[in-house]
Amino acid sequence: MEKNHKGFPVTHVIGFIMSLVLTFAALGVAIKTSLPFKTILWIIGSLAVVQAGLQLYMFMHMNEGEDGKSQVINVAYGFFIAVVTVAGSIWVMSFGM
Amino acid sequence: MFKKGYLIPLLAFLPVLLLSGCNKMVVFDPKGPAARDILGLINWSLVFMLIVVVVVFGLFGYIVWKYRATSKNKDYVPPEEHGSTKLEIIWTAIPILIVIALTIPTVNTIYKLEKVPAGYEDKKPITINVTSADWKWIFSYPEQGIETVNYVNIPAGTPVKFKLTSAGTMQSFWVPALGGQKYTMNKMETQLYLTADNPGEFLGRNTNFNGKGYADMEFTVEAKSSKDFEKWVKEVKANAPKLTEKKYNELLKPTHLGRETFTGTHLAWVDHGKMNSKTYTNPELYKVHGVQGKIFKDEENNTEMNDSNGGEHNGN
Amino acid sequence: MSANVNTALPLEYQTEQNRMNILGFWIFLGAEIILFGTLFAVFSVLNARYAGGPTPKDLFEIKDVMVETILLLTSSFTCGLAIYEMRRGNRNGLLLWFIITLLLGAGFVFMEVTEFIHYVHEGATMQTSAFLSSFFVLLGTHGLHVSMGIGWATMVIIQIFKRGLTPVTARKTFIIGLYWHFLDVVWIFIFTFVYLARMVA
Amino acid sequence: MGINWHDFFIVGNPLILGSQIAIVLTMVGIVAGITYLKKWKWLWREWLTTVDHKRIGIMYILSGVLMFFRGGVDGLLMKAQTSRPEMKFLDAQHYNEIFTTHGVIMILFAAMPLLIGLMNVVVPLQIGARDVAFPQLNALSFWLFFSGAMLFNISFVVGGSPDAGWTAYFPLAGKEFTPGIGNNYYAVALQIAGIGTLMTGINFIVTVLKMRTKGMTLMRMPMFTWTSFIASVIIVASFPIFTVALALMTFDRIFGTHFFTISGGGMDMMWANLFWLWGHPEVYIVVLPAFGMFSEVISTFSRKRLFGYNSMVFSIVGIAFLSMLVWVHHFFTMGAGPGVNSVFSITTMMIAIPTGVKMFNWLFTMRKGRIELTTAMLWALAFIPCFVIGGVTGVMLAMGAADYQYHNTLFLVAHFHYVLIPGVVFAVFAGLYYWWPKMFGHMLNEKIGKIHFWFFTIGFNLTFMPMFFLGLDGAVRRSYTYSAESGYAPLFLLSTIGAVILAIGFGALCYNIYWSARYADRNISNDPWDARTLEWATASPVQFYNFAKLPEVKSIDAFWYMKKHNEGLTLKDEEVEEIHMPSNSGLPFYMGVIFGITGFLLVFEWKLAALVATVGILAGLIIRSFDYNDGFHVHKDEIKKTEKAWRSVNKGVNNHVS
Ligand code: HEA
Ligand code: HEA
Ligand code: CUA
Ligand SMILES: [Cu+2]
Repeated sequence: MEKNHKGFPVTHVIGFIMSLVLTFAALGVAIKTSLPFKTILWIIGSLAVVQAGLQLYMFMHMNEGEDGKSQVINVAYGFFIAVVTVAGSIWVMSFGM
Repeated sequence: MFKKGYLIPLLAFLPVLLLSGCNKMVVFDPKGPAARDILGLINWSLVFMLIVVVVVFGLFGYIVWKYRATSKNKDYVPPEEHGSTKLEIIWTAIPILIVIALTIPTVNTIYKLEKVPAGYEDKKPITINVTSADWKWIFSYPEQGIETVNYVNIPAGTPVKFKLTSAGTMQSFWVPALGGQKYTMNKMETQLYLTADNPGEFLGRNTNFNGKGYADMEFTVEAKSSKDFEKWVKEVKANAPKLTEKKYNELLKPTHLGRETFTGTHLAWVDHGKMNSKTYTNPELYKVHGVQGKIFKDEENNTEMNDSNGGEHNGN
Repeated sequence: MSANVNTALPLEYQTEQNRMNILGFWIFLGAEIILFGTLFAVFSVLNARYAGGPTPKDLFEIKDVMVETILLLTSSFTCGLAIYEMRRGNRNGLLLWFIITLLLGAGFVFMEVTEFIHYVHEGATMQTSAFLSSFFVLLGTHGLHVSMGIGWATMVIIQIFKRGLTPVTARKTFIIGLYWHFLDVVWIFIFTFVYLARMVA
Repeated sequence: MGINWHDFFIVGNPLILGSQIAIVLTMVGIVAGITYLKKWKWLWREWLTTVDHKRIGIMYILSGVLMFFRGGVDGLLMKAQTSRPEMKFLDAQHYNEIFTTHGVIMILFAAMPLLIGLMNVVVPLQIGARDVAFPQLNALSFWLFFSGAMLFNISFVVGGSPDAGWTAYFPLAGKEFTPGIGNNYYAVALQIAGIGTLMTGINFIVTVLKMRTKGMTLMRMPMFTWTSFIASVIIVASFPIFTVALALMTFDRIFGTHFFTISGGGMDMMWANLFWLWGHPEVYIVVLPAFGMFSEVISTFSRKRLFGYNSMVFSIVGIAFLSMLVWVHHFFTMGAGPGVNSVFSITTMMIAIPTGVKMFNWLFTMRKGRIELTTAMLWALAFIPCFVIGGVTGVMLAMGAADYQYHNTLFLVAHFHYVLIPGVVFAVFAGLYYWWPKMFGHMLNEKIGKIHFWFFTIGFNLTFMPMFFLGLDGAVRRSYTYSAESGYAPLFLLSTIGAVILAIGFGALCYNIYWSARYADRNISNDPWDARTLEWATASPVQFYNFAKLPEVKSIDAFWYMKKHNEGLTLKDEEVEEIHMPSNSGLPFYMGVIFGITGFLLVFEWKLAALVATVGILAGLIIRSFDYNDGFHVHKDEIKKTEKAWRSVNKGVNNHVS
């Protein structure tokens, strides 16, 4: 967490380009390919997670500061609960039917 | 004063004593294989619960008695213990073992209850469609072509496949003497196998709260011998009035009814268990005291039955 | 609470109160993750219940969605630059990028509102079906967050104009930056699981 | 708007009319009393605008006790109605409203504020801090909670109460089956209070992570702080889910969407799913801080440090983790596949393991101790056997297949009262007796306390024990009556008698508070129990800045260590430094009021008016954004004076522990 950046904001630019690339990759996989729906879902879902991680680390500097560790644990935990909520709801509500 | 300290543990023991002695409670008096399987599981769990309760209460009584402050031990200075890895492992491990011992029969029973009960596999099950409505139970016999309200006759010794659904609110179908309960839900179908070993009459009821008339939402199950059952079906077909759609709409209004019997079933025009079935609601009839909301004032169809469509879904 | 100032750190981390606020905001974001997660759970369960109403294929326009996505992604980038300038102590750079960020955000909100109006004209309202209820509430919640973010950021900009870069204004700016990036993260998932996935399904 | 006043104020029922008159008279009385005593300014300056965690805590506790009373009266009314078969005391509609408000009020507006109140008073003291991390936010949390609680309570007399159970299952809770506005109150009032709770959670997480005094490492924190911290984590993990669920309910009821309705493709089961995704963790939110209090009380009155501190910490973390993974056990009977039911049976039963660890650790804390039977300790002792009964019956419910027979019967009702009352209410009583001197500078009377204890515990067991058997005999919950042929009458009557004894016990507490406030000895030390943790290292009642000099911690049970090594107990004049404290603010109070107004308008579905009122909320937020008030400094002289006062008193105090 250096106080003064000098010169060019390299990480930000890289982050931005990568997020654009990932977005268009997801678009391409979804619209242009004819993979099975499940496969597409897994691929674009993973791309989304990567991009979210990118934002969290490269733009939000999640692990910076004296509480970096707490912040990372907190976000991971929140994400875990969100996944439990989504996956659990889908599983339970599909009723194994 | 301290002697009273035993009162709580004593009181707490009461249930255990009563449980082992009292066999009249309906859950402990099963009349069919499903209820019997569950009771087996319950009894198994009670053994372990008894052990846990005895151990904890015993330790509790002993420790509190032995280490209570008295005028004699005024100068006793308790040691500074941090804990004991050995003891802590013991009281983690034993509960783990108990939980495992409970898990295995639980999972077995859960799977078992989904199927035709053991011992009755060779009997052809009959199907009865159960539709719960506010505040009554409607039973349709698709194979026999008859419909009853608030009572259901079944042949004893024959597995019955109850197909459960609801015309409106969520209810729960429970005949404790025969087995566990399951919810009935609109645009959903759930299933429950129940079998009565012998002829007899059992009480069934709704356990899931659904408004003003909930307390009276009971029905009777009468298990008859196969012969009597056939006879009853014949009689119904000969004597009972035919169920019309108009009459059925009348039934679905939030009311209390006695027993009724019809020929024909409402499945001819609606199966509430289907995802796209018609929605029947009567918001006007549910008004109670206090300020009523406005939402239905804006809509044009605040009259009788609301016809909106169910939407499509992967469920059936 | 104490006025202990550690000047070795960036402005926004200099006081203990600032550090607590930033950590607190992260925890708030943790709660927001779960809040949006729940909305996603609802959408995932209800997303095929059209009740005879329009389906995603009838409604969604991939081109508009891509424009919205790029607007928001870019605003996240410019927000990053704003904080970058702030750490260099460049107030004007900060303000410039900050305002560009908000304009991009406003563009996004504008596009989304037009999109919604368009849907409603096609007869796809919140009351039409479970799918549309969950769609509108999920996207509406996100859009409302962005709008609130714009309003909040405007307050902060006024404070920077009035007070310059102090530990307090820097902390506020930093926190709103976090918020802004977070909304972009949420959008990534909306873009993926609402638009792309439902158009393919 | 064409209000029909007859509907607006629920009239025509003598019970409700009576309460309306009582409420009006009480309010007039309070206003008149304050005016007569010229206390308005004092009330505003010292309480309504306070940001002091101790005062906020006391306000929480006061509201919690009031709400406990309201919920308790609801409970008694239900018991009166079911005392005899086919009793005609309440009709079905009133019974339904009463158990709904009873459940909601007891859990959300009694248990929660009582626990959060004690957390507020104690946690900053235990970690050696001068306040919580965000004092103003803390006040806002309180006022939002209070506003939600009041909004919920007026439903009784204005517009109609919710009547779909505290679980508010759809489709019943939807407009089609409950067209009245009662359930709008549920959706809106819980939303407002819930937002307050969420902020409390965030506040305490940051407080514990950032404001611990020097040397107070995580593994030296008192157990109550640990459990409060973990409960806060669960709050932050689960309340957002509830926020969403309630928002969707509001949308369904007021804006005609189709989330949980039976028409338009909505899914009623989704409500149950979301409700329990929050609802299950919620019961651990209330029970964990309670566990913490028992740990403090048991350790103090056994004169030993807590046995197995590390495993206690791991077990609460384990409980917190598992608590998010078991929600389906509340609807085993919904027809989910056997795979689903099996998995959730197993995760649920696993909670018995960490809870058992705690049980045995408490028992072994007492072993080799010298157990002093103070009232606080009696509550902790009674908790152990009673809670074990609740816990093991919980495990019985957790066995999916067996639950098919227990579900929605009085067996279940007995289970949850057996965990909630020993687990939460006993804990709050223990906490009140224990920390009362810290809050008010005098003790609660131990003799009356024992009367309170015996009546309450005996009454409690008598009330709820019969319900296990009734449930096994097929008696269902939420049924306003039962037939004479059912054979339930004797046990129901026994249960009612128990509830009366219980109520006498609670009456004894109220009398104790009154008696002690008037007559109790004020000449007590800062440490009347010879306790172990830092809150006892400072004055009773605690001065507003908590500690003149922040203590340094060298071991767990920090204060005990200080006493044994005679370190840091005195304060030299040179050590006194100026203290920086936050200023009072009227904004949280204003926000509570404006949220209440907005909520009220929304309840009555006056959407436009509600929208206008939200401008008031935004205005509050904007004012906060521009508020640069940085607090004030307490001068050295003032600190020296305050410190001298209580430190010199200590020399000649009376000993109160019998
Ligand atoms: C403070 C509140 C609280 C607590 C702590 C608990 C604790 C537990 N609860 Fe309870 N529960 C409620 C409050 C609570 N519950 C409420 C309010 C409801 C009903 C809501 C409604 O429908 O309105 C409910 C309902 C409920 C159900 C739903 C039943 C149904 O609707 O049909 C189930 C099912 O699994 C359950 C299980 C458990 C279990 C397994 C525990 C465990 O955590 C208990 C663990 C403790 C012990 C087991 C005792 C100590 C342990 C030992 C001495 C070790 C050895 C023991 C063994 C190995 C067994 N509870
Ligand atoms: C923390 C939570 C909590 C607590 C403490 C309690 C406390 C009590 N509860 Fe419970 N209860 C719930 C949470 C709680 N409850 C929940 C969640 C439900 C489910 C609701 C639902 O189904 O939706 C429930 C449901 C419930 C029912 C089931 C209703 C039904 O299903 O038909 C009953 C019935 O007996 C009951 C009774 C009681 C009693 C007698 C007390 C007693 O312990 C109360 C003790 C307090 C007092 C007795 C107050 C003292 C008052 C005085 C001294 C004044 C006397 C004045 C006059 C008589 C005017 N409660
Ligand atoms: Cu880094 Cu915005
Ligand atoms: Cu639970």
